Amino acid sequence: MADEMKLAAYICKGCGLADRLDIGQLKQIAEREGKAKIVREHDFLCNSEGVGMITKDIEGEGVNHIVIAACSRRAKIEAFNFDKVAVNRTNLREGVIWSQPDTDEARELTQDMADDYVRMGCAEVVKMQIPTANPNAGSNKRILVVGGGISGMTSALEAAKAGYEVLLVEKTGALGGMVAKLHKRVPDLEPFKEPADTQIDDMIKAVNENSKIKVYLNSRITKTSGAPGQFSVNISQESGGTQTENVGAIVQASGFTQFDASKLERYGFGRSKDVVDQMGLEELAKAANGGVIKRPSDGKEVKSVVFLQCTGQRSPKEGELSYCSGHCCNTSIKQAMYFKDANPEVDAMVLYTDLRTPGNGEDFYRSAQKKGVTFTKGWPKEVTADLHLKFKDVILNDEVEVQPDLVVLATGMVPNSGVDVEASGGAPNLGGDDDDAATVAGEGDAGISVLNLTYRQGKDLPHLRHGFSDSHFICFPYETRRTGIYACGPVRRPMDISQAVEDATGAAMKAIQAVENAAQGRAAHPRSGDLSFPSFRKEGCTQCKRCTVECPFGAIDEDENRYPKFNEGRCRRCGTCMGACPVRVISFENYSVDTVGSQLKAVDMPDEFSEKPRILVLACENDAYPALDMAGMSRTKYSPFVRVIPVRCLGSVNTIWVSDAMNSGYDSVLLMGCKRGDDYQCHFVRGSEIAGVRMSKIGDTLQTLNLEPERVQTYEIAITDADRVAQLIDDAAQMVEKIGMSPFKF
Amino acid sequence: MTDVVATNETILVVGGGISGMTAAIEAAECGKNVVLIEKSPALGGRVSQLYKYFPKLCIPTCGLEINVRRLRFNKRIRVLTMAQVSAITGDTGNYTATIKITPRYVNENCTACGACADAVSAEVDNAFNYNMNKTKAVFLPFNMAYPRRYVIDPSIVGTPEGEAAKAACKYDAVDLSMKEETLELKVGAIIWATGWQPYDAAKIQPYGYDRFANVITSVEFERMMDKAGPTGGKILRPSDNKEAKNIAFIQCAGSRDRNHLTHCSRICCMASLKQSTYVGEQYGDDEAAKASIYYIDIRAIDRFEDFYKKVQEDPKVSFIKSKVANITENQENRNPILHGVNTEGYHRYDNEHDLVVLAIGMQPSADITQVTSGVHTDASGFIQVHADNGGIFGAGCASNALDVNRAVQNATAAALRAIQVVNRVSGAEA
Amino acid sequence: MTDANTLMVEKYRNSFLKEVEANVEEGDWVRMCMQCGVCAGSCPLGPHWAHPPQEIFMMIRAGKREEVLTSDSMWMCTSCYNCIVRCPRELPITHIMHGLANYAHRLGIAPKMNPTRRFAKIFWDNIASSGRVNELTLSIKLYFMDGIASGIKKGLEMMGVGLGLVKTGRLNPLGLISHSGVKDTKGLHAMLKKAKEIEDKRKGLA
Amino acid sequence: MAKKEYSFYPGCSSERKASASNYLVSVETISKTLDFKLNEIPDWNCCGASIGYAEGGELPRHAMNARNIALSEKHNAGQDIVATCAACWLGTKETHERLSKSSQLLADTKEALKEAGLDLDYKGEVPIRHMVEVLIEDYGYEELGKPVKKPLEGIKIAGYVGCQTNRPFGVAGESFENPKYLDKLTETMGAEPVESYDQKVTCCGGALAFSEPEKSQVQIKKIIESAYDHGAEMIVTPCPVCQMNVEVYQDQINKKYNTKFKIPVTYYSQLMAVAYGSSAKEAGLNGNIVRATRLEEIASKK
Repeated sequence: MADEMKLAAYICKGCGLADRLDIGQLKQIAEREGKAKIVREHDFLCNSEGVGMITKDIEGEGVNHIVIAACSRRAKIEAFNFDKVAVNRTNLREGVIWSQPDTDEARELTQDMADDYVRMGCAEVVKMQIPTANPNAGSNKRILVVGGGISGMTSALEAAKAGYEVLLVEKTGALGGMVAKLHKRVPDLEPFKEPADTQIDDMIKAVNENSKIKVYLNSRITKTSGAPGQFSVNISQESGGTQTENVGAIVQASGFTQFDASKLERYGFGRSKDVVDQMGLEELAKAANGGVIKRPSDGKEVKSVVFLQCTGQRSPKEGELSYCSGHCCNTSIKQAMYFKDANPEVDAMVLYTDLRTPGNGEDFYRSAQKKGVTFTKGWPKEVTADLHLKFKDVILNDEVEVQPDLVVLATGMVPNSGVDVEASGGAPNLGGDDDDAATVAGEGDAGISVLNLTYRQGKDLPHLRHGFSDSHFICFPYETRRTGIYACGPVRRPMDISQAVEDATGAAMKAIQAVENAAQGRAAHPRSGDLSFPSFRKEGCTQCKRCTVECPFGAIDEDENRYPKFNEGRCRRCGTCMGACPVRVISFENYSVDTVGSQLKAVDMPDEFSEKPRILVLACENDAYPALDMAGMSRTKYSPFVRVIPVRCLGSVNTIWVSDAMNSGYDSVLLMGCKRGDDYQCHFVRGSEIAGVRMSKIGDTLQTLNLEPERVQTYEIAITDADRVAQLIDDAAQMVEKIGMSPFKF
Repeated sequence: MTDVVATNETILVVGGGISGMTAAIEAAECGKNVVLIEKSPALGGRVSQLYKYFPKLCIPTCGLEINVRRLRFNKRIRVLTMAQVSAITGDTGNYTATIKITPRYVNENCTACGACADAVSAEVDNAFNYNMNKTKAVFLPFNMAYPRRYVIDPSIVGTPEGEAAKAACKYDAVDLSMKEETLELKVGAIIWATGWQPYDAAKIQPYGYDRFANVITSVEFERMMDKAGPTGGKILRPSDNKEAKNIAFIQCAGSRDRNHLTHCSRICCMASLKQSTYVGEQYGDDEAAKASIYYIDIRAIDRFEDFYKKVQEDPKVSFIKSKVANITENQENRNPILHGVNTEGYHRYDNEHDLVVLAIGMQPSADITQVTSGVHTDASGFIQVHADNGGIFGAGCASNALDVNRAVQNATAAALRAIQVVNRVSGAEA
Repeated sequence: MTDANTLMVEKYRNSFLKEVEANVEEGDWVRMCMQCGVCAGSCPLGPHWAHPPQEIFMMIRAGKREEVLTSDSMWMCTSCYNCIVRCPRELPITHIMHGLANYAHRLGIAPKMNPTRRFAKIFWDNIASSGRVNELTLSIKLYFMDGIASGIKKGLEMMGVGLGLVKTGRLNPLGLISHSGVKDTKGLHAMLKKAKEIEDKRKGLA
Repeated sequence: MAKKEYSFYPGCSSERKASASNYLVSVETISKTLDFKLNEIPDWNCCGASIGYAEGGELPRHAMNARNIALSEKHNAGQDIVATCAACWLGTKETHERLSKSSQLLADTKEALKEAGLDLDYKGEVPIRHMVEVLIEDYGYEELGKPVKKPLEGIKIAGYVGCQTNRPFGVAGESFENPKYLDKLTETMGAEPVESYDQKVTCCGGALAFSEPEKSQVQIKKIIESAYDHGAEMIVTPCPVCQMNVEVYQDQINKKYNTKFKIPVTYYSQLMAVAYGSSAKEAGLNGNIVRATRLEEIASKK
């Protein structure tokens, strides 16, 4: 920032603050210790007049760093939302008067708290700079869509419809993907009774005729580098040529491969020509084209057909799929209709364990029954070479044997999700169990990289479960771990056509958003709009690689000299790199080792005999800090000895903060972050986890200071844990009382 | 008078649940201007009333917190609460929406200090808890409510209680003279994200929701688990407030039924599987704690199957393939007795439980055909994706029976469809 | 096996479902069952059913002709209609049960000694002859269907009931001689004869 | 307003000296009070009852009911067909429904009816109604309350609705599991309905009371027991079969389970007749095997 810093502090007297606190004293502290040039109080700071007062100083007095000592940073956001100004929200309401008893005895300690928070606020804000967006922002707004199936074509068309240029890359010689191989599709419109035309040809036509869409056939992505707004991709054609194209964001719609039915010999596949999988049946149906379907072995008209559901899926067997592919029940129902519609006399039976036809699929199910398709709940045992099907009828509790003309196996979807970067080194695997992913590797396209990212952390999107490139977040289905790259369709999750179309549209939306944000150098979700970005002092760097390895988003590569290379566009501003750096050379303009470090040092540390211990809480701004707010709102009381500092993510917590805290006399430090493990809730993926690992090592540091290890604790906090956070703070206070004050108070 | 800036390049999002918030935020983060209206006093919708999400068993408030932050920092979104659309006229790229705003009696001066609530004693049914308990007539809808602003129930306006609330506010935030307002907004595209409502359980007569105290719905059960809920986070029987340990879950309560909802509501199987884990969460390895799931088909689609498997391994949980025929009540202890037949080999049962949870079906909560014509809905009233719908797009559970993840996905798609419309408009005007 | 039965076995070889759909009242609804079991649980005499309705539907699909038609399950139906109003697929289960019973009876393979089957026959003959129920002859026939001895025994058991009804003027002791049915018995008989003809024709039983 | 007239289908059990003759007596009595006219369908025949299916089969059964409909069309043109017996009502209504659904069945039925010299000009327009529907829909509880001279004060009555007036058609606005119309009627007559009575729609066994007495009597026992448990001193019903089954087997049940059942089972119309100030005889109370003494007392009061 060119113009020199001017700090102003504004202290609110509303919501009972003036009744509970000595406002004069707070002003003095802001002025004398906080070195604020301007200090003002106001009865009702968040009303138009109060805000007007602040704006006036910003405009008139050139104030550019301000401390607002009032309510929590989570309250009155709209009122205190100033541009181009560094703001600290000193939380005197939820964090002080609402969490402390309103009694004369409590007055002194409550005031101590407020005093410290004002000191901390001033200390932080002077270390903050006003973020100036990413200087290396890329402004390419073209969308790359990988995969020319119905998902990919949908993304392409929808993006084009919104006015964006699109590059569509398909590995085969034709668009259409799996859907093009279907005779008909499951209906997606009222009355949901009859198989519908796929209309895939119209779609292909629309893509080919769209001037905004450039199509590459017989092509693969052989190299992807860069960041949102400035990706560079190499597209290599079978013919040999390779083009380099620039795009702003990527939609990966690489689809799925049918599970290899030859692994299902027990169901007769391979033993008999007349055992086919669902795609095989589509071929027969296409050939029959509305007429009676003939069986492969001898071309005889099929008079009886049995559909076996969940073959090789929902299976505990090694090498088979443990999940459900979701679409297969409706697909078999549709295929049974092929037979009934051509000849009502054909016997068509669906053998199922749970019939899964959600939503309006129920109408489709009923329609099939009306057509005379029969449904039997049971488990297939075996299909012999001469098509004897043995199964258990679980309703009649009966072992049954039938001999249909044709057997159709509902096998599952295997995602074409490329290489499993977590299994193949790169980042530590946090996707939880990946049982099938390994086993299905080698299936179709799995194992062959789709994107060939040049990222330090591997060539493809990390997998979540079973090899699918899904988001881990229920509320954020497109929360990707590779900024600007969004998976959709069956590569993301098993799904049917209707869902794939919705998904592809959503992914196109996110891709568009990514290029728009990138162009303005802004962060994407969850810190969307954040203009800050990480920078580092090369001189100090020891090339330890912790930052490049630990970044949850693969934002940091290594340059030719093995120094970290930050790709700001990919960065999500969690600060995990900052927390990782042992030499503390990484920082953000408005969030750094200093902004936090100076806060914790600003606290007035009473001496060892004062009976006033100090407990530092580093709280995740997303869950733990709101939980503390909730405690305040419900007037849950907790120890007045606590001092809370919100952090972007526990991943950003640098161990130096903890050792500094201990050195400067804190009696205890509590780290409060999100749930970790398989069902982790950390929106920066593994910040909380990493913090856990780092803190497990802090023990040694404490040893050398010869302090008890229990003085430092790491907790997983849910946002609703209001009572619990208060309890944990009180427990820490008691613990200190038990083991005594820290000797490091000078 | 509420003044709202809107042009035919503005997107109107109707409904402030997870789907509406998502659509609004995603569009705004693409640089579009959005007006988001919600009929209740706070955003969040159904998910804010959920205890946990399946399959992660994580807490909905967490995602809401992020969304609310995204929304509050974004100056392109204008939020109107207690607002409902009464009519939509016009055509793609050029709609006029008539919006009714019911008075909140508390203005933006409110600091949520709570002095007004402390000043009154009158109570009203707590809608947020499905009326399972009462709340002050001056209230914050729930802890995490956004806008974080109190509401005054009309019932005390013009009474001494109302005046007391007004007197208690130091910031002139209480305004008892507020009147209903009607706005006309010009917008380019409309995203209809009005969400779902639970099917009226009383209509499922054989289960006696209207006759037996200890038969409740799945949405009510969610509220019980919430520490801030009507039972303080305990599973208590409405009849005697005793802990319920032996709990039955009845699937397809209203769904897949020609007498009620013909569609499958998709979420109920997973919801019951999730809720069956609450039993263990609450009672640890207490022998008496049991969950019995009565089902027709368990629809744990895609990787939800993992969750189903996990629950199947739980010794506390048992599965009975049966649509329960009817429920009677044990006259002594008010225990519901479930009668039926397990059809996997014909086993007749008359099972007594402490509490019955109906996995209640999902139906659209607002009928768009009431405010405009020409929008295609299916037989269940869900908005279909259809070219004739012009610039009006369904999102989330207004468009189908969806779980949260799919609803959000669908809302993100709806946002793009709306953006396409306003981009055409701006393109045309540029 | 009776002729009618053999005839049908021939005609519908290997598809009992089709046979039921063609010949049994409301039989074409059988295919719509989704095996939820609500009917099975709703039947007041459920515990006495060897096979509840939903299971019978499954058996029909599985081609268990003999077991179904010779079963006395359907004969337990009291026509309370609980199953019908609760069925999520709106199957007219009561009528299907009636239809199956009637069909089995018609083919002569229904359980010979099933009391409801026998009472139903007595009842129909009773109303078909005069057009209206003669409660006295009805009960007498019922009690004596297993012969004089057991008839007298049952008669004695029922004496109280009978006397009660007579005393209160709700049973006509002279019903044997003075029962008044419809006037146009001739027309009625002709109508019923015709109706049966048509029905048999439709079901290929003629 | 013109006097209400209905095409009346009394049914076999209502005949003189038949099991529900007293039902008819009471209905005729209240028809005078409420001033409506019942025009009996000339030469009506049995509906086939629910048990008729087994021997009778489908078409003959429908033919029987269609004959009544045809006769009603011929002689009581334009009048709603009203039955007092649940089975008669259900049988006729069922036929009525099927005929309107299936043109095939309609044709066959017409053909059969010709043999009886009847020509069915069936339009499916004439509604088939039960007497309670007439009372509730054409009069309404308020109207029905007006003529009450002797409120049945203090009598606790369990409303046993049973099956066939309730399912599958039922009375409009009532639930299958918990119909309230008998309770409302009882209340209208000044008596005290036992609303918590939980066996009000339990099946009494119907015709199987004859063929499967043991099984049916288990049902009947449940129905009576619960009435006692909930403090009822009388059971009221809209159905002759229910009335008969619940009333006449009490002694046999007492013997078998050594219970001490002796609870009167009356028709709603009997309550009304008494409340309207008619004599015990006019209310058909002499027809009750288990005497409804409380009603008789009220009836005998001046």
